[in-house]
Amino acid sequence: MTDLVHVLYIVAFALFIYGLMGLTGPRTAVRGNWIAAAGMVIAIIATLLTPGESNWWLIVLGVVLGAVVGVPAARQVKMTAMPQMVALFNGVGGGAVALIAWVEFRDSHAYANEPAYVAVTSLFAAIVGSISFWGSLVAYGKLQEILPGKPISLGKPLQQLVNLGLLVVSVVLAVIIGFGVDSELLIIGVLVFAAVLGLLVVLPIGGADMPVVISLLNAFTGLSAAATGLALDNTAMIVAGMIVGASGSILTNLMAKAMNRSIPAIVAGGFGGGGAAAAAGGEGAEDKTVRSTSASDAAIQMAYANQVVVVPGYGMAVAQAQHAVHEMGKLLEAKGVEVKYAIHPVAGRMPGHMNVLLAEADVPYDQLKEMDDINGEFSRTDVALVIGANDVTNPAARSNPGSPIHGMPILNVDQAKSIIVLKRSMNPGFAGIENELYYDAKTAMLFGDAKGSVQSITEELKAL
Amino acid sequence: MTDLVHVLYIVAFALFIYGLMGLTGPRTAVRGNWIAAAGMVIAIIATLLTPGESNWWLIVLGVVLGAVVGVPAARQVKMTAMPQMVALFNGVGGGAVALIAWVEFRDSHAYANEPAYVAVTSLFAAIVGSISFWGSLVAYGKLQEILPGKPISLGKPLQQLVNLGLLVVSVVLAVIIGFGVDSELLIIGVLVFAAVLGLLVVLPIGGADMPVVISLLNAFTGLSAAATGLALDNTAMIVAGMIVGASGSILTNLMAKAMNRSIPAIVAGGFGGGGAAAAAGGEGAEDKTVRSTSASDAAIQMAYANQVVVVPGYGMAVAQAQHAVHEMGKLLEAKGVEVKYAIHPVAGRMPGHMNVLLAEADVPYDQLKEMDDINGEFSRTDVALVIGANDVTNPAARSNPGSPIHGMPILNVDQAKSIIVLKRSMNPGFAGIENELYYDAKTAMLFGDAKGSVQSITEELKAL
Amino acid sequence: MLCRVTSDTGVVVGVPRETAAGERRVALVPKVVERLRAKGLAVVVEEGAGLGALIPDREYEQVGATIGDPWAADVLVKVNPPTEEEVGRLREGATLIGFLAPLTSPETRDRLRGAKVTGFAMESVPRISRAQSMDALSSQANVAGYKAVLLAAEQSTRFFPMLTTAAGTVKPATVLVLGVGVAGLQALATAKRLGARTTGYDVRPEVSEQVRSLGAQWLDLGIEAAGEGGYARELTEEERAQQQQKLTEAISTFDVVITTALVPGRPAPKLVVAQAVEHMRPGSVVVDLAGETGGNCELTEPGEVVVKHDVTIASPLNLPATMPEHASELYSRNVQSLLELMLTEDGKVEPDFTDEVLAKSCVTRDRES
Amino acid sequence: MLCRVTSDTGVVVGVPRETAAGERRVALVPKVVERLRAKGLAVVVEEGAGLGALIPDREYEQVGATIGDPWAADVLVKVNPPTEEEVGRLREGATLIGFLAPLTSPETRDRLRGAKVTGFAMESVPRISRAQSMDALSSQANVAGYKAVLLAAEQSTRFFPMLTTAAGTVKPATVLVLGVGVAGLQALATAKRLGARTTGYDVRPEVSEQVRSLGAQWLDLGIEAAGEGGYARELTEEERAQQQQKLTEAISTFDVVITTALVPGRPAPKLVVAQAVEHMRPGSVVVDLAGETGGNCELTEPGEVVVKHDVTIASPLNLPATMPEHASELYSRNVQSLLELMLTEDGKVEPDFTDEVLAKSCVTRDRES
Amino acid sequence: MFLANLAILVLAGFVGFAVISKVPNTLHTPLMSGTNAIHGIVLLGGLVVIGLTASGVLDKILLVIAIAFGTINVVGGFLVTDRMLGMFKNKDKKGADND
Amino acid sequence: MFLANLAILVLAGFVGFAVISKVPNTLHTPLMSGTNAIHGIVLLGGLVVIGLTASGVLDKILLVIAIAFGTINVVGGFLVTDRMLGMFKNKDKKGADND
Ligand SMILES: NC(=O)c1ccc[n+]([C@@H]2O[C@H](COP(=O)([O-])OP(=O)(O)OC[C@H]3O[C@@H](n4cnc5c(N)ncnc54)[C@H](OP(=O)(O)O)[C@@H]3O)[C@@H](O)[C@H]2O)c1
Ligand SMILES: NC(=O)c1ccc[n+]([C@@H]2O[C@H](COP(=O)([O-])OP(=O)(O)OC[C@H]3O[C@@H](n4cnc5c(N)ncnc54)[C@H](OP(=O)(O)O)[C@@H]3O)[C@@H](O)[C@H]2O)c1
Ligand SMILES: NC(=O)c1ccc[n+]([C@@H]2O[C@H](COP(=O)([O-])OP(=O)(O)OC[C@H]3O[C@@H](n4cnc5c(N)ncnc54)[C@H](O)[C@@H]3O)[C@@H](O)[C@H]2O)c1
Ligand SMILES: NC(=O)c1ccc[n+]([C@@H]2O[C@H](COP(=O)([O-])OP(=O)(O)OC[C@H]3O[C@@H](n4cnc5c(N)ncnc54)[C@H](O)[C@@H]3O)[C@@H](O)[C@H]2O)c1
Repeated sequence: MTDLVHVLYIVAFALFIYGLMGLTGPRTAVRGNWIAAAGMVIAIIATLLTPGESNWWLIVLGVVLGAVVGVPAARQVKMTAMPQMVALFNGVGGGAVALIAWVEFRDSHAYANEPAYVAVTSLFAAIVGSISFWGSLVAYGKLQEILPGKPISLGKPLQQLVNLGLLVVSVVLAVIIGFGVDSELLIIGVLVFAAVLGLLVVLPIGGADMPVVISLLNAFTGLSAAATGLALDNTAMIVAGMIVGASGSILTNLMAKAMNRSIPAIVAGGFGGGGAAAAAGGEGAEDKTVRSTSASDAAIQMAYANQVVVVPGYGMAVAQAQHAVHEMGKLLEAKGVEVKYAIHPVAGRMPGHMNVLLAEADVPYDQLKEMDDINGEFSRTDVALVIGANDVTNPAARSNPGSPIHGMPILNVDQAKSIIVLKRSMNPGFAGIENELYYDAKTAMLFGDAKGSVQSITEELKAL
Repeated sequence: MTDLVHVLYIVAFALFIYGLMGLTGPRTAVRGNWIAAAGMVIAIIATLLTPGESNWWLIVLGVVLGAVVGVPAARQVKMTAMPQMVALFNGVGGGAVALIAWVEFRDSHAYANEPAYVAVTSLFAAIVGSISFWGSLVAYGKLQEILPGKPISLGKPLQQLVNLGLLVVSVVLAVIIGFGVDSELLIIGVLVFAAVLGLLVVLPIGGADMPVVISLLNAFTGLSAAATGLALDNTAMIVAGMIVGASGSILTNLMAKAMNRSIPAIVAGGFGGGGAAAAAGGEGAEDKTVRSTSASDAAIQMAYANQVVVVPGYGMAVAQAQHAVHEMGKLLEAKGVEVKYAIHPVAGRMPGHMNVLLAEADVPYDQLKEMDDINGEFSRTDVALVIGANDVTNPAARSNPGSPIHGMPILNVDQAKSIIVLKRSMNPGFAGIENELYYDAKTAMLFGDAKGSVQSITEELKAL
Repeated sequence: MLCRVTSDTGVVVGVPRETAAGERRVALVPKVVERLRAKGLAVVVEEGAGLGALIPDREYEQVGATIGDPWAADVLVKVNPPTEEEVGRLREGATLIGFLAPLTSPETRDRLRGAKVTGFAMESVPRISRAQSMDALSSQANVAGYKAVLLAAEQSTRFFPMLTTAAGTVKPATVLVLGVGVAGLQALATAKRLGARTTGYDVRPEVSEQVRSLGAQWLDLGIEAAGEGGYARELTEEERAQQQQKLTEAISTFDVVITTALVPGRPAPKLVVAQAVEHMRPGSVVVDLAGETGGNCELTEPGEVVVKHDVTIASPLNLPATMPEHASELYSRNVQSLLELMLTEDGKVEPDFTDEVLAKSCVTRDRES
Repeated sequence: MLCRVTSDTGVVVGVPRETAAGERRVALVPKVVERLRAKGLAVVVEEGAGLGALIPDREYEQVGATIGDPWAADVLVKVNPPTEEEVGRLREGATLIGFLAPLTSPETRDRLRGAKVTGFAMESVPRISRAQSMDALSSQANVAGYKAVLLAAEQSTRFFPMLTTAAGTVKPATVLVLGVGVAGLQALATAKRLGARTTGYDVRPEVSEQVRSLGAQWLDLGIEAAGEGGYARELTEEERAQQQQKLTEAISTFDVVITTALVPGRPAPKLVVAQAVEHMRPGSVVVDLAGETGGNCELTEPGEVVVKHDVTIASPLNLPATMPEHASELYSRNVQSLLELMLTEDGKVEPDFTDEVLAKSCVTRDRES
Repeated sequence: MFLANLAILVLAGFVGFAVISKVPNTLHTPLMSGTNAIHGIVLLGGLVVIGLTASGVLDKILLVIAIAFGTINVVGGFLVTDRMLGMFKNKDKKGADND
Repeated sequence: MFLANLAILVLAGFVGFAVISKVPNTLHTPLMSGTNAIHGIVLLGGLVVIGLTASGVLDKILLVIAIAFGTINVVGGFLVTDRMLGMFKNKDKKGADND
């Protein structure tokens, strides 16, 4: 490597870092992405300037092939299919690493004349690259619905045993190579066992957890790239790979936290299945499962909604959450969301109970909607946020002639596109009856004292 | 350097970085400092392990000398004298760099057999180290009141010309060395001219700007250490020096911004003079400078206070900040801070104006204190937070018989240990008169709409 | 203009002018008349029926009512129980909807039965979620609770809100509400709005959470007496003595006491004894909403405002009548809901007595033996 | 018990019973008497002086006052201007502190001058920050603004707050305050507390920010008329016509109008013309606090509650007197501050007339030519 | 060499860590996509190996595939990220007047 | 070597930059003091030069001074920083039960 190449590499990774810094804020993200891309161009040019570079036609062939596949794929993919695209791109990156490691093994005759670290890093790259490649492919397949979205698993303990076994075998094979045994079968074995491991780890994971998994595989691919860089003594690869590895790990953690999942639980498999199925399936209140959600999730849903209708009830009064609710409402409005408050005539425990509280919190009069005015709007409401209301939202009043509240006019909360219910438990309200609404597939429960829950949502909104 | 030394260096700088990350948050700062110190110990041990290390007695002599001077100085210095101590410690660091550069020049016979970069970095270190050393000594002298605190200057344009001249001369001398002229006079010339430059740059700067200047010199010393590291091919020095250089530059910028100064203006001299006197002197509202602060700073001050007294006025009403204020108050209480609200009889524009608003925001009755009850408490109040109140806090009512409000009872806000004032500008209140309180050395202004400011403080409090 | 009106299409609803002393409400307001007209009913309004509520006759005419003699109508809607004379003017087989005081004045029922009139008593509508829109006790108690606080503030020699002024600081008034049903809750809410520090007390334990949900304190005396249908039961002699004693201690610290405690069909419990009033600070106020059944305060003189032991004791008898427009509006909506429940698809009045609401609220049936 | 009292130590302060019709305030409350006693002053209180405010004589005695004839005292403190008979009872050389109506009833001043009495008029205390603790106009206007809203709510046939109930939704009342000085601000604040939607209007432009600071809307008619000392000036003929016309349009949309507009020493501006009242919805309310100087509404009958065009127009004349305890308390603190300003170190009354506050508030001096 | 590279590796790790300390949830997916594009840097490995050491046919085939993979990763990654970030292009205005 | 060091230098710069992105004012002075202590690393320079290359007496005197200076910088720096941070030590408990 010449000094020029070296300096260009430094420039390149400086651009990566600078671009990545930009990507962490919504305002600078677009520019940041292109700055990083510029870094990549410089890194590639620098590499091509390396003295002794040859095989130009093959390089052109590879690049053209890649561009022909990658560019249209990236351009035409639908917005909703983005996640699987990212999985795919990540996968091929891992695949490249695995292939390079394989070639290196062959060229160096099992690292015959190389220092130990080359063997170690290269074999690490082979294993991790292979896991990433195949794992990402499965993730892609699941999201693209080529593979079934539901978890496919051998059952938890067995599955984990098998996975561990696969990992051990491939590492052992790698160690054998490290001790100088030069057999192509060995490296192929390493790659294959890692591949099977990648498949089996991702298969049992449900669709809802996929983003976290993709991020994890992304971090892995980064680490394998860094390892390849160490093996090839290539600064740009070391830095870029490591940055991705480190930032990717943190990102994975953040994503998992935001979704209320733990990474070990996800990787152990099967956990996210329920949520995934419910979210995907769309009906299924028959077996009466309740979906619970997190404050951050509620915050995101509302922040990107066009219209949110807040349905306060006695629980808001008990929690004295009115000020918190209004603060949240204002924040949503500042984000361009239309916020309305649906006041049911008998919400609370006295006539006008909600009015007293919301007036105290200074909620503008125009946002308070009577039942008759708001009921028509629920069908075009993205999120109905039910805060400590129960009976006044119970669809049984409309649909179940046997119900003691049958005939009472209710707020048609169940017609909203999605429903978030804030209450402390599954206990009934004043009328002492169950509320079907909570078992609706569109409904997510956020359990806890209404004030606390609203405050958490508010904080999450601020962080968005 | 052996591999072991190298690895230890990596461990050392990793600890520096980790420690520094800790230093950016109040909770982790103490630990962060000791982690960085641990890194330093490892770096020193590693260096001593370098094969061929000799002159042990001299090393011991130097270290003992340093420890004998440094430890008691650091232990016994008064809290108020901390800034000058930091200046002194920074200075000797710079001095060490300059001396090492000098010795290197001598040992290598003007870099006779060294690559070009060694000469460049070493001479850079010499110049910057010398500037830092002498500049820091002046800063120390001023803060310690050995030198007069007031700016000492030749007059702006002349001063700047002389400074530029000194810089040019020392760089030219260095370039001559670089071209291979081996004369001890040259390096001494470089050091001396840089020294005079250091003296002359810092002399015209007033005491109030000193922290910014010290931080700037600190960043310089860091860069010179990094340069020395490059010259000596010492990774630990490169990383540590560069981190200090980079973080120091940003820190300098942040500090300057927090004090409403621009760095070029400070370095150009004479600007900060007035404020210096005010801040140092303690009285001297005569020249009237105002210190402005940030929401995060206000948040930390309050979070670590024992008692905070909120003093609302008409501005809180105009901003309709009452709900935000109460939210902030509750947060402080949750952090164990005692929060009281001091209601002046004529705050606002109608009798009971503050009561109406605070009642609307549901501030508990017990926390509302009448003037007579709270006035005795200000002297044991850590932070008085004045939110859009002006006349009712004006000490002129007590002290200035000529004032139109003389004789009106006021809230003795000026007796609090520190005062934070939230208002939009320096405009007067109802009575149309200036408020001395704002020029008090204990007072920091947080400019902006009261509601916005309180909300920012609240967010910062949540982040603590 | 006074002539009998019949509707070709069906039922005629009559709205008389209320004759009770101090009554300013009217059983139907123009808005509701309009809705009934839309359902095909004819409405006859007595001349000047709305005057007490400052609703001129022309407003009724504008929405299609006839000004005339309401007493010949098929359905007569009233606010107060009819006098003997009024019962006499009712058509045989007619239906009467209104407050009929079935528990406290059985003679009205007897008279109606005699006149072969089907009577629906608004106070007998059951307190179930579904029937809340017909619950006139609630809607009127709500008005009473609100007005009771205004009355207390009006009578008080002191401010309700806290005020820190150049001339000194005024402490917030402390308000105690005894008996926290619908009226009591609204009283707590309104007093809090005015800036007072509020406390509530009741014998039904579930009320404590409701009291707190309005930002008020709960006064816990340790006596529980929940009865049927959400109402309280009467206390035993021993409980009563204990309650009075503990309340006497508590009351002396309050500036304002508002009492709303009722037990259906029983005399109002005496919660504030003479001694308690004596211990109150001079200038304090007691507003007793239970005057109609004897009052919750021993010194109450129903319908009067008296000053005893330098304490003002007010016992207004018909507070909803002092806010006639909205009280009438809410009441007429209640009446409308109940009336609509009796209507068949083709606009006839044929109450389905298997419906709990109608069964319970009906006090006399024309076809009764 | 009626005997002359002198103090060995010095000045005697007298507190008579107010004789004006409907007046329930008293010039000094026991708390303030206590403080004056602590300063070495003797206080003589007329029998029953505090009764209107429900303050019994014994409370005065408990803090060291004597019950007796106050008219012989060195300093007499009153609420209302003295009648001719009362002036006659004053000692020559005595000092009188109270509302003396210097601008509207010059005859009082002439009589005091004749009696060689030094008179300090509470209404003439300048509106400067330092003198706010003596500013009885503010303290009493504050009471008036609060009470005006209670009165409006009491008179209204409607609810102030919004209420969504099973019997229908009640919209919040809309309240317009015309003339937003001290009373107007308090009225806005109180109406908002009660849940009404509030709007303020004034001719002084700086008031708009103050109105908004109470969460109220500002009605902008584009007429500015700031006068001296923080007061408004009288409008020109043309401005007045324009104002009346624009206000007439605006007023018809409000349920309640509270007027407090005053120009010192001038008849109250007519803001609400008869036509404006006519356009209001039946059942609306006008409370006119400017009755004493003729009223802001053309149809006002000072001191009366009348219904015209189905709109209730109330013009209470002395609202502070309806909340006597706190109104007296605040007033006596004002008096106390002013009195203390006149006291020398050794407890003599020797006003320093170079002090702006004393100079401006003094209307007659006994040593005057 | 290796030790210098190790130093670089550690520092790069810290950079990654320090940069992504607290990112808004909404940016998680684009950020993941953006970092994904950056590790397309593996393309360099393909280029280096094919240019300097590759010999056999199988090697060459494998490396052409690797280069193609790397290219897909790079160009696809950046393009997809840019498209995802499209939502911030117009939304920024909406949010802008509120900070 | 120099180029690897240059890479390290650039990365270290980014680390410094990324770590100190937003620090509360109150921590400015302790942070300044803490970074000050870290550049006491110059002590290493003195140790290396005195141990490996120093020859003349003047050299040795200069280096002993340099080492003394470096030592002062290091020990004084960390100790002073710790004292400054004293204000955060005891208060920490107070805040702890709220997160
Ligand atoms: N408005 C009136 O005049 C009046 C008068 C009397 C009766 N009612 C009756 O009251 C009912 C009113 O309906 P509604 O929907 O407002 O209330 P609701 O049906 O009584 O339900 C209130 C819900 O709030 C939840 N909750 C209580 N405290 C909470 C807290 N601190 N944080 C979060 N959630 C809390 C409870 O669930 P968890 O326990 O699981 O948290 C409960 O299910 C109707 O049935 C009506 O008929 C009304
Ligand atoms: N209480 C009464 O009865 C009454 C009646 C009449 C007059 N007064 C007089 O009013 C004064 C009251 O004193 P005070 O201390 O309450 O008020 P003040 O002296 O009038 O000062 C209010 C301050 O608030 C600031 N401010 C205004 N809007 C703001 C906003 N949106 N955000 C942040 N700050 C804002 C203003 O400064 P910026 O413009 O720089 O932001 C102003 O200096 C006294 O002089 C009193 O005599 C009182
Ligand atoms: N489900 C519904 O739809 C609905 C509608 C309206 C009211 N309600 C319920 O009906 C109940 C009765 O309300 P109401 O206002 O008509 O009651 P009410 O007027 O009969 O009595 C008023 C209050 O006085 C209390 N009380 C009686 N004796 C007492 C004593 N000795 N000491 C203290 N307090 C005493 C009662 O408990 C009650 O709370 C309430 O619980 C209310 O929630 C239910
Ligand atoms: N500095 C102080 O300490 C202090 C104390 C109290 C009051 N003040 C000020 O004194 C001023 C007067 O207060 P006040 O309550 O005694 O006033 P006021 O009673 O004399 O008048 C009431 C209001 O009516 C308004 N008004 C007069 N003519 C009008 C018209 N034609 N149309 C509409 N509005 C009209 C006035 O502007 C005033 O706001 C206020 O600005 C107040 O802030 C100052």
